[in-house]
Amino acid sequence: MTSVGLHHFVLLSAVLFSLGIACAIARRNAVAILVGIELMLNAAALNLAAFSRFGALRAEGQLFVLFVIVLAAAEAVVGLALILAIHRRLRSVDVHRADSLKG
Amino acid sequence: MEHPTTSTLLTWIIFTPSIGLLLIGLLLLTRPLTQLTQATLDHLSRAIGVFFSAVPLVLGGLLWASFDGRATGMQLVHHTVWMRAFNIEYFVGVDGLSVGLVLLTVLVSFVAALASLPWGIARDDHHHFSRRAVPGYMAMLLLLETGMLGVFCALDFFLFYVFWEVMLLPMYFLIGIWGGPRREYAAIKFFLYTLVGSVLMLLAMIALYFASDPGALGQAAFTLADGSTGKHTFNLLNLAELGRQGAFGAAGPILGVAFPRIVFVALFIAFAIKIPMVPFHTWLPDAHVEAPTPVSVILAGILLKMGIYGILRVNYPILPQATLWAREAIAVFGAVNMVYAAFVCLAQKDLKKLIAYSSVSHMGFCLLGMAALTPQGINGAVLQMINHGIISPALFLIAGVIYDRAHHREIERFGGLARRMPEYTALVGLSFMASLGLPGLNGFISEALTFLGAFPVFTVLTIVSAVSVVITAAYYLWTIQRMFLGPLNEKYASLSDLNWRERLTLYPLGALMLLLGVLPMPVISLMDPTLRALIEPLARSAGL
Amino acid sequence: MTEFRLLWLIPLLPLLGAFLSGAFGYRLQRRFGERAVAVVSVGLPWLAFGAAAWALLRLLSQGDVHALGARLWTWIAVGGLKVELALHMDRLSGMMAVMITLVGSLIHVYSIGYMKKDEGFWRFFAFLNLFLFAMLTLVLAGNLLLLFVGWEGVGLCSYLLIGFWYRDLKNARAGMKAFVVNRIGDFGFLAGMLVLFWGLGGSWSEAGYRPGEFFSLDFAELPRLLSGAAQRTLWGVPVPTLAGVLFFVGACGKSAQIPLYVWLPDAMAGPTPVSALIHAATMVTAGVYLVARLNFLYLASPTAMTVVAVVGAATALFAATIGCVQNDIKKVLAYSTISQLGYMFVGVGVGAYWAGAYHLLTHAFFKACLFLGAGSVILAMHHEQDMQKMGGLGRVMPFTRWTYWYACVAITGLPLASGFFSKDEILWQAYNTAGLGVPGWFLWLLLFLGAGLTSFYMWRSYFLTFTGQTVKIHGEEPEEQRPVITGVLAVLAVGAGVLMFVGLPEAWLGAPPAFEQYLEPVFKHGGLARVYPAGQGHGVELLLMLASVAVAAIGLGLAWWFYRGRSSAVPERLRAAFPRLHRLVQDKYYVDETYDAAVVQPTLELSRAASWFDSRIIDGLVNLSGGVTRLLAFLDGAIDKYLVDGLVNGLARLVRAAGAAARRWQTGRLPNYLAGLALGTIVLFALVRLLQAALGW
Amino acid sequence: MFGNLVSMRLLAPAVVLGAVALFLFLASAFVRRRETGRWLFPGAALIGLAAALVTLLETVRLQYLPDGYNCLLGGCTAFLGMLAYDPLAVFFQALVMLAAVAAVVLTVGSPAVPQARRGEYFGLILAMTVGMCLLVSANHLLMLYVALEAVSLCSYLLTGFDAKARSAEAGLKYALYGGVASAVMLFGLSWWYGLFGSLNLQSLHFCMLGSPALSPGESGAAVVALLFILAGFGFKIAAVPFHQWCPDAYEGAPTPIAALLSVAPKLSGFAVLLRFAFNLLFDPRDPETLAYAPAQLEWALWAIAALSALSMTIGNLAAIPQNNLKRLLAYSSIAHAGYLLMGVVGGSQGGIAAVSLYGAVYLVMNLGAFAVVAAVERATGSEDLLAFHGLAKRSPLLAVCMAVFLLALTGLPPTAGFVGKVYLFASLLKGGGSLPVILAVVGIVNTVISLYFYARVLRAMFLLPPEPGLPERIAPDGAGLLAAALAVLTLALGVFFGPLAMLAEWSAGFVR
Repeated sequence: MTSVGLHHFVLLSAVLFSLGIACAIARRNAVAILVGIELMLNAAALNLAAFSRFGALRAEGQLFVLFVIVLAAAEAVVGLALILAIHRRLRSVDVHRADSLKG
Repeated sequence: MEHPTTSTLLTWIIFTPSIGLLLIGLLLLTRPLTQLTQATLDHLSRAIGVFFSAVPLVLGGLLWASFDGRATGMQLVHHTVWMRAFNIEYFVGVDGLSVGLVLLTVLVSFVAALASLPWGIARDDHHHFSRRAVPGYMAMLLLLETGMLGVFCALDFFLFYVFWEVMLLPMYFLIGIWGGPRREYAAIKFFLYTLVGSVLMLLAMIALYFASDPGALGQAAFTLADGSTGKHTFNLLNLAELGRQGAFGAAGPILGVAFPRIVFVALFIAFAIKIPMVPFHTWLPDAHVEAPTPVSVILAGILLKMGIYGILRVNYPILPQATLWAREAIAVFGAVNMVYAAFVCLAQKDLKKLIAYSSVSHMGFCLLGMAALTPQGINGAVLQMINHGIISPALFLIAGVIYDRAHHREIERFGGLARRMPEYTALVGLSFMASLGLPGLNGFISEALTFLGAFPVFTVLTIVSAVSVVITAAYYLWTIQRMFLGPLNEKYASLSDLNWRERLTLYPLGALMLLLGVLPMPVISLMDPTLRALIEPLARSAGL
Repeated sequence: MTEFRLLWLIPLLPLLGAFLSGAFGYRLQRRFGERAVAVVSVGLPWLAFGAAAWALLRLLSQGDVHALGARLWTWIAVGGLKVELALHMDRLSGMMAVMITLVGSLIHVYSIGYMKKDEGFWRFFAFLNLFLFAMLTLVLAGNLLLLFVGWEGVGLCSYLLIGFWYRDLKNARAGMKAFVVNRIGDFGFLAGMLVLFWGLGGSWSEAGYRPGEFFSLDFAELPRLLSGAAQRTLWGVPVPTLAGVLFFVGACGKSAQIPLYVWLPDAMAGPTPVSALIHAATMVTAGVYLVARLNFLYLASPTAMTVVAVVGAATALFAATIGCVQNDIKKVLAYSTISQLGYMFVGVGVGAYWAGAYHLLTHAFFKACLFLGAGSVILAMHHEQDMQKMGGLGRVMPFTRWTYWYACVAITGLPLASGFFSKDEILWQAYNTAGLGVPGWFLWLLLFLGAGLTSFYMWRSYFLTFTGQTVKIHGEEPEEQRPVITGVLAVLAVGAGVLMFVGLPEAWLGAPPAFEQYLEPVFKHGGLARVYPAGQGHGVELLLMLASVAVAAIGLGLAWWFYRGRSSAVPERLRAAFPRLHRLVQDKYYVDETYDAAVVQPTLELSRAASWFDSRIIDGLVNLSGGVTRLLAFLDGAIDKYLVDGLVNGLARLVRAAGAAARRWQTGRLPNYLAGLALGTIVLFALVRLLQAALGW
Repeated sequence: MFGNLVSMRLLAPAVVLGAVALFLFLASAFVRRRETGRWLFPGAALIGLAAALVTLLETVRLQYLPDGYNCLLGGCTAFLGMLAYDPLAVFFQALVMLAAVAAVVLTVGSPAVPQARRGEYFGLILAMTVGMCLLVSANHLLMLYVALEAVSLCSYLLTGFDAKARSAEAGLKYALYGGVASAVMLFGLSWWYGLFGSLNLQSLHFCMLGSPALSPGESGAAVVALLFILAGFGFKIAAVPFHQWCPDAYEGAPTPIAALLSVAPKLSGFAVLLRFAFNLLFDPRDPETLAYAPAQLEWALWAIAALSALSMTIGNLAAIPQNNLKRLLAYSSIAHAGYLLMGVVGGSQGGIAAVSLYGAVYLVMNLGAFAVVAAVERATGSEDLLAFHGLAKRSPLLAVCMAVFLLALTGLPPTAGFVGKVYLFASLLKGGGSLPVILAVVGIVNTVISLYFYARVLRAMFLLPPEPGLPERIAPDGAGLLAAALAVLTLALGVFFGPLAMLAEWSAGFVR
């Protein structure tokens, strides 16, 4: 059995990040985009934690993860509030319909 | 280094028009309090406009009296530190090259202010430029005058550039608001062309600044106005001194081209647009055709001179090696200007456009003359600026006279006007003759000097460009024939001859054409020593 | 040279007249009638004549002085060039000045009668006075540049006066043609001056920059300078030759020689006194004067002399042929003038300057007399100029007839009038010439044939006009003119006669003619005043004289036979026999048409092409090294319309399209934006990788 | 490096702002009377900002801190290296506070924000200001990220604050775009941390140089990481290709907020970018000689130059067809991000000074332009170009002010914009080399292109007749007065730019 090493974490975080950005770009549902963002943030958090653990570095990385978690929550709150506001007006969370500003 | 005479006279001349501008602004701002009627406001603005362009004229007389024509250096300088940051100085002064142009500027500006009065314009013609938004118009005219005078007096490159750009906006508005039917197009075209030139100049200016290393010369030459020394300098005289010593040749190449050459080209294009040199000239006909008469007067009389002036003030002394490298090209451009524009003139149908192209043709003389680097050539070139600065305003005033009456300027549609407007015809004849270089009138002196000076250096080119002399006669005479001779076009049988405003503006210019034709030495002797000092080192290294 | 400030009076008095009648003439004429204008503008030329005569006497009284000078101020002084505003009167220019003021004043007097009741009376006199000023400046100028002032000044006045009756567009066109053709000549003059300036050193020479040396273009200075520069060449041509030929181009323009003569016949559109003064007696001889003035230059270049002589001879014959078939009396005189000018050029061209000058002087009188006589006829005929419609005027206009007759005697070279002597001197000198590029006998032959033709067409004009049945105008017979006109005719005719005494040939007297002696100081330094050995060849000279009298007599005889009393049918038959030839000559060899097709139209086409190029290509291209045009175009629909047909250039489209594209990317849809973000990053990454690979970081 | 207790004194401005923000949030919950709110909220906000400014100056006066550090000259770090207090920070903090003041003033007369919710609104502005203050001081990647998020979250909310539908749409787009951008940046940061092992900005340079040679894979990862971080900065300063949120957000946001967004976050983004770039790219020991530090990082300069050129070009081109003034100014601000990036590429202290100076100038002129838009919008209810037709006749004052701002934005003398441009170009050309010259030429071309659309506005105001149906005259209001004051300032700074130039050069002292 191979031990779980740094590159496993890094690989996982890369996958997570890719999934996140793909989700953000491909989905038209605003909530889904928000989810994509969360995925990307968590990928980064995973990276930080892994580097901190495996790189024989100081605990800065793990500290950072805590901040990321909090900020992700704040981001979600603000995002959802704005999604609600748009939903009230458009009766939809499809971002393609929110295209009155363009050009 | 001889000590130049110091004086605040130039500062007064430059900024007197701005005082008028501020007064007009004050009138407008306090209008809620003073409750002036529109008519009163208009009258006051006109009075301010005329007065504050007359004062520089008087001061110009003083300038002439206090200028010493035998000296070659700067005179009447006013020199203080402006901004320590980049060693930018407020440094104005005149030498033989600029003094004539300063005098020309105050004269032509005054004439333009007079020509902006609504005397003699039909009372019901509310759309005439002289009745539209008068305070703004006069304010712009005064601002323009400050800018022009500043350019001719500035001896700090940065200051020069600031004044150069200050002219841009009033001109844009003067054409764009008070101009003819296609004024917006003409105004923006003027704006863009000039801007292209000036941004190039900006780059070149900064490049020169950083390439200047005062340490290379003793400290003495490089002390600022307050006695301190700077690291780099914008001071045109110091830059020229550096240029004389070949300091810029040492700077590294830019994009693979030698530093002096690329800077020279950038500056040259910037100035060439203003001259205007073929092929950068196409803004001029449009600007002239749309601009109101007094603005055309200023445009042709003064603004066009700035290109040549800039080359002589900046390119020649600061980048002598590049000047020698480029002089053949300049001469060719000059010849092309003269001949090509003359041909284009022959095909014009609009009087103002014809005059505009003739300006292009006549500015070619300056290019040819100054490229020759001979005393006659350079004197001819600068004298041509002055002479053209007297003749072309008269020509545009003439175009304005007929436009005010007939509301169009199509040469073909007139005919036989000499019968109805003899005085006008006589003045047109005089101005045309002066412009085509009839000996005895002022245009001839500068043309002859240019040719005499250029021929020893560019024999074939000079002969080729002399062809324009024939073409010029042809298009002017053809114009006279079509407009004034032949049977009277009955449609214009009721046109009146000149009124007092037109006489007041045209006669002094006409008198100068005659006077400078037989007595050009007072002007030549003002500038000759300076110009020769300018070209002698160049000529020496060119092996002439 | 003696300073004589009052020389300035000579040109300035007419200038004062021009100013007074120009500025106040209109009001004077309104207020006090033509008389007031006439007093001023006729009086002042007479005063000028007085001044000129006084100055000339003064010059002659100072035996050893060759010239009087009058300096006003330094005109132009730049570098090595220093030109004074200075007049200069030697015997040649003194003779010219006196002749010009005298003939000019006479013609002024004549004009009082001729221009009567013309509303432009004052204007006419103003121009005429101005002309005198310019002409006097030309002949009295102390240097080339000042001469050029007069040179162009007379051209301007000629333009103004040809188009004097400007309401007829034909006259205006003739004026313009004269000016522009003259301008082509002036181009030659200018180029000549440049070559001279360059060639004579000035301050610039092949050796390098030489400051402090002054070059004045002064006639007194030029010979000395030329001697040092005679060997220099430009474009492979020696300087004297090049300058000489170029100056001669100028002379061709002013003096109506091939190929620039075309303006002179058209110039007859001006009032007849103008034709007499400007286009016969004075202005057109300026070219001859110029060559005589620059004699030192031409003597240094046989090639240039050859050009002058050959062109002169060719013109003399060529113009004479056209003169034979013209019907307009003034046109006949015009071609005659061109032809006679050719004679003068041969005179100065072969180095016999005094002969050329002598013919110039006599021609001034008899040709003025002819023109004024023609003017008198024209007045009588109510401005009818076609000789076919005249006839029998001799009976009703005796004064005019006999003065015209005597002038004809003079011009056709019959003895007992000055023309005989002056023309024969030229023929003789031409025959004798050697060292030019053409043999002397050839020049002589051309002139000889020309003399025959001259006699024929002049007498033809005389017979057609004055003999035969008297015509009636509106049922009335024409009348003789007032004394103010006939008196002038008489004086000129007397002048044409008296002048023969100064030119009696050496073959008769055994001594050089008085006129040659008079001009000797002017031309002696050239060292080539005479081209034949003194005292030899008088026999040949007498023989040739006889031959030319004979050919003149033949011409007279033919004219008498063909045209006297209009009774002969020979001209008709000849015309029928050679229709093509007749057409060709009558239509003046189609030279005007050829010029129009070969020069004028191409120039106009070129100008139109240049204009098109300017507004479409350059404007289109430069405007946009960018999409200025295009971008402006969309700022304003009207502009769009104007510019769409301008040169469409790729860059313009590009900028506009780029603007639109940049806008199109902004879809308003969030996922697109996010894709843009990702794509942008990827592109940046690719760019960086590329750079790293390329630059090897 | 100060410990936490000493550092509190340096944090005073942020504390003041935070306290006032808190007060406003609470007050908006309790103050029910409209009249009270009308003066209380803006009053409190202004007082808070004023107090913050005063305390900021007070911190500057703390020249000799206990262990001999000098804020004014060299700068110092606080909270164990988390925050930097140096001239750059002070300069940009002052700028963002001034911008906030302007936003508050503009809001007072604006119809955009519902009166009832103004307490929160002003509170959010102050909170955002706190974030920006921290951002410009951030000296650690963690601090940088947190401050960035704080600014962003506040601006999302403010953008969506208006009751109009497009405001909410703008807020949503901004929030989601910003979320993705910050996540990308964070991912980059995490990799950076992994590769070099430090999050402290000041050690960035030494990390790079000191670390053993990177394997090809690792250097690729370093490139990606840096680019991801750059993307985050690019989003904040609205540089192409990370700009697309910008026009939509500005157009949808209430005009005062658009004004604030166009200036404050952008400038604070630049401040932190400068700090980042100079710590990374330039050898701090030799700032004058422009040691483009490690050769293996030169590509980063090219990347920044590419961003600069793209921003200028795309921004200007896209601005040409715009008819909505806010949108036009948004594109203009994108182009200006490009101009400012020229200063970053120019490098050296001169470059920093140029960015600082241009930043200050940009603040003045851009706020001025938005103030005019706000004034016109209040009078006509529209920010379309049509509303500006014939403005010279309806309100000469506003028209003249706008003309001054537009000329300044174009960069013509005698306005401050010209001085700024000179500094930027000068910083580029100073060192020579082909990259700066090429970039300068691009900048020149763009200056000309930019004239098209600025001149369009000039033309509308001065050359065209007023549109029928618009008010005959526009009386000057608060926004108009602000515009006039800023116009005077723009001209004054164009002629007497000495003091400002000194300040800017002082701010560049942080690298020493």
